[in-house]
Amino acid sequence: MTEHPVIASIHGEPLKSLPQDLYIPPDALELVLDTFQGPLDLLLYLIRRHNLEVLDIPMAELTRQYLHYIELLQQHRLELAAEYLLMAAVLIEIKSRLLLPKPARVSDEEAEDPRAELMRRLQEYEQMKLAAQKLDQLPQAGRDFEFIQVMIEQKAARLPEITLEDLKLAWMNLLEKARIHTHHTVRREALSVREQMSHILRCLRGGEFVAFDTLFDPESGVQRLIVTFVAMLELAKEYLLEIQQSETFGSIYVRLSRTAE
Amino acid sequence: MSDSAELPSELQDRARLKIILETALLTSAEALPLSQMKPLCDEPLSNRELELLLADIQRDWLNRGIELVELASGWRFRTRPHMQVYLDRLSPQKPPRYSRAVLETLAIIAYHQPVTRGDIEEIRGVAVASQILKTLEARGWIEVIGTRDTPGRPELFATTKQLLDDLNLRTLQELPSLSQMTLEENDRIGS
Amino acid sequence: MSDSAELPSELQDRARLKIILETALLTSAEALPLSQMKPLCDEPLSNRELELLLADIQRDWLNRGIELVELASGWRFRTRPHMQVYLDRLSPQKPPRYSRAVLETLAIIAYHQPVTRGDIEEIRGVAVASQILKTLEARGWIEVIGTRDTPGRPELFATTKQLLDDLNLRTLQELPSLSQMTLEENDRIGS
Repeated sequence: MTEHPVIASIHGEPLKSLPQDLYIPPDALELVLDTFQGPLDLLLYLIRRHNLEVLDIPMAELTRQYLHYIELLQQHRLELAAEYLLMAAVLIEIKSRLLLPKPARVSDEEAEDPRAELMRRLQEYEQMKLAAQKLDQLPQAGRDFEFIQVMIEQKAARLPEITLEDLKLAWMNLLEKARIHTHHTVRREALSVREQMSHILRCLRGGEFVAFDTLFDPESGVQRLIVTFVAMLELAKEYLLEIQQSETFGSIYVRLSRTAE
Repeated sequence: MSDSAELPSELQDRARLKIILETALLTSAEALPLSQMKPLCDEPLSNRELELLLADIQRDWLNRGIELVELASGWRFRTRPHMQVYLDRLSPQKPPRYSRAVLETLAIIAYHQPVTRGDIEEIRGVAVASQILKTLEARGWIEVIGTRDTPGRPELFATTKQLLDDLNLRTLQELPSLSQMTLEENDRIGS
Repeated sequence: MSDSAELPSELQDRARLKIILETALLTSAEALPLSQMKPLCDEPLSNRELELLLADIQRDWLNRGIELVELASGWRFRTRPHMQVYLDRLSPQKPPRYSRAVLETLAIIAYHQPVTRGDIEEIRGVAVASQILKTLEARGWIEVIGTRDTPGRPELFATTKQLLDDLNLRTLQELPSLSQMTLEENDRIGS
């Protein structure tokens, strides 16, 4: 490098030292690849730093600066990403094609500028780079504003509901099981007797004697009276009730059998 | 704008502070204790002053769907209970369901009451976990109405009026008829 | 109570409906589209009627710390940006800023969607680390919407509604204009 006191020449102005903003202290070199997002970013930097137009790249200068930068990095044994070296090759190729004499056969159309593809890529990349900055400037949820979410006061954990259909299905399941386990049968019961048995037990829960006739509600009709009576007999049969009558035709009292209390 | 410019500046500050507090409370995922709210005010405020502002915000929300409440851990907004029915329409979560074991146990108690745990086990052919009976008791659907006079004096279970209410029935007779079900079951098996 | 009893019942219903809508919008974890709000009303409402109510709620919150906004996926309350300076006092940890690599990848997906990882690498001129795509996917801003019918069947990435919501945009058309950006940049360089 020492034999080249003039590092670069921008628009004819010789540059004697690396631009301040291009110089990166050796101990910060590891940051270099983070600073630039890749060779396109580095090229854009070099072009824009010197107020050059992407559409009219002075290839010689650009290539020289780019290669110099790569060299600088390599001096510090930084492993350069393949993309940077590939770009160096592309630049040299474009530069050499520009140096070659134009082919003699001149078609009507202008021969394509070897820089065109590079310029297109640089433009496209620059557009996305700007777009990224703009996106970052938009107000962003969590950073520049918050969404509102007031707590919903939950009732105590929601309890399962059941329907008659659920009960019916459960029972059908049992029936089916009963069919498989034939060693016992599911008896069909007169439901009202069962209900009345529970009802009587509930009435007697105090453990005291209760007058027999108070357990019957004359208003409820003959059928209900019979059912209540059958229920009481069932309970007596299961030794759940104690029925007492101190004298013939005297009042009958009923209570839970003492052992059942 | 011109309106607020005419307010005495003290009132303006108070109104501004209320807006800031309200916004912070609406945004915060957790209840805010007074101590955490203080940095929101540019000038130091006493607890008393802060509480007056919060009471003021509470009043502003009096007839709305959410309310500002003070909890042990601080102040926060929450929905009023009567809003639940509408909010449920937004997120129709499937209600939890009882297991088959629970439903079968309930069916046996409903149709065979009063029954002991042993009765239930005999019909189901498997042991009945205590948890199942506890679940149904806690729900208020079954209760112990006595014990059977047999060795061990097992408890007798019966269904409650609450079960009938919850199933919208007046009496147990309105339960699906067993004979009808048996017919259906026979049809189903037969086909 | 006595006041509201004197209101025409139509006005009452409207006020009630506004409260229900406001509560739903304040409590929802996501933006609510009109279609989801309709079940909140006991009587069927047209989009137009619903939008009038929402505009009404918007007006109610005009000079407050939060506002009702229409986003890509529906309506939602959010804090006004000038409140952020206070809210930051409550929770000093700011979300990390995204790296340039992440932002450029996001921009390419947003403006060129649907794109493959290869497309992104082509434009950026460097390999795209998996971590970058994972970061954007985890934030819910991009998603795979299919594969391209070329060898290797690479995945096609596109941006999500959540990205628009989080940037307070209703459609992709509301993204900053590319041509406008280039003009601005050229002006900047030229000056």
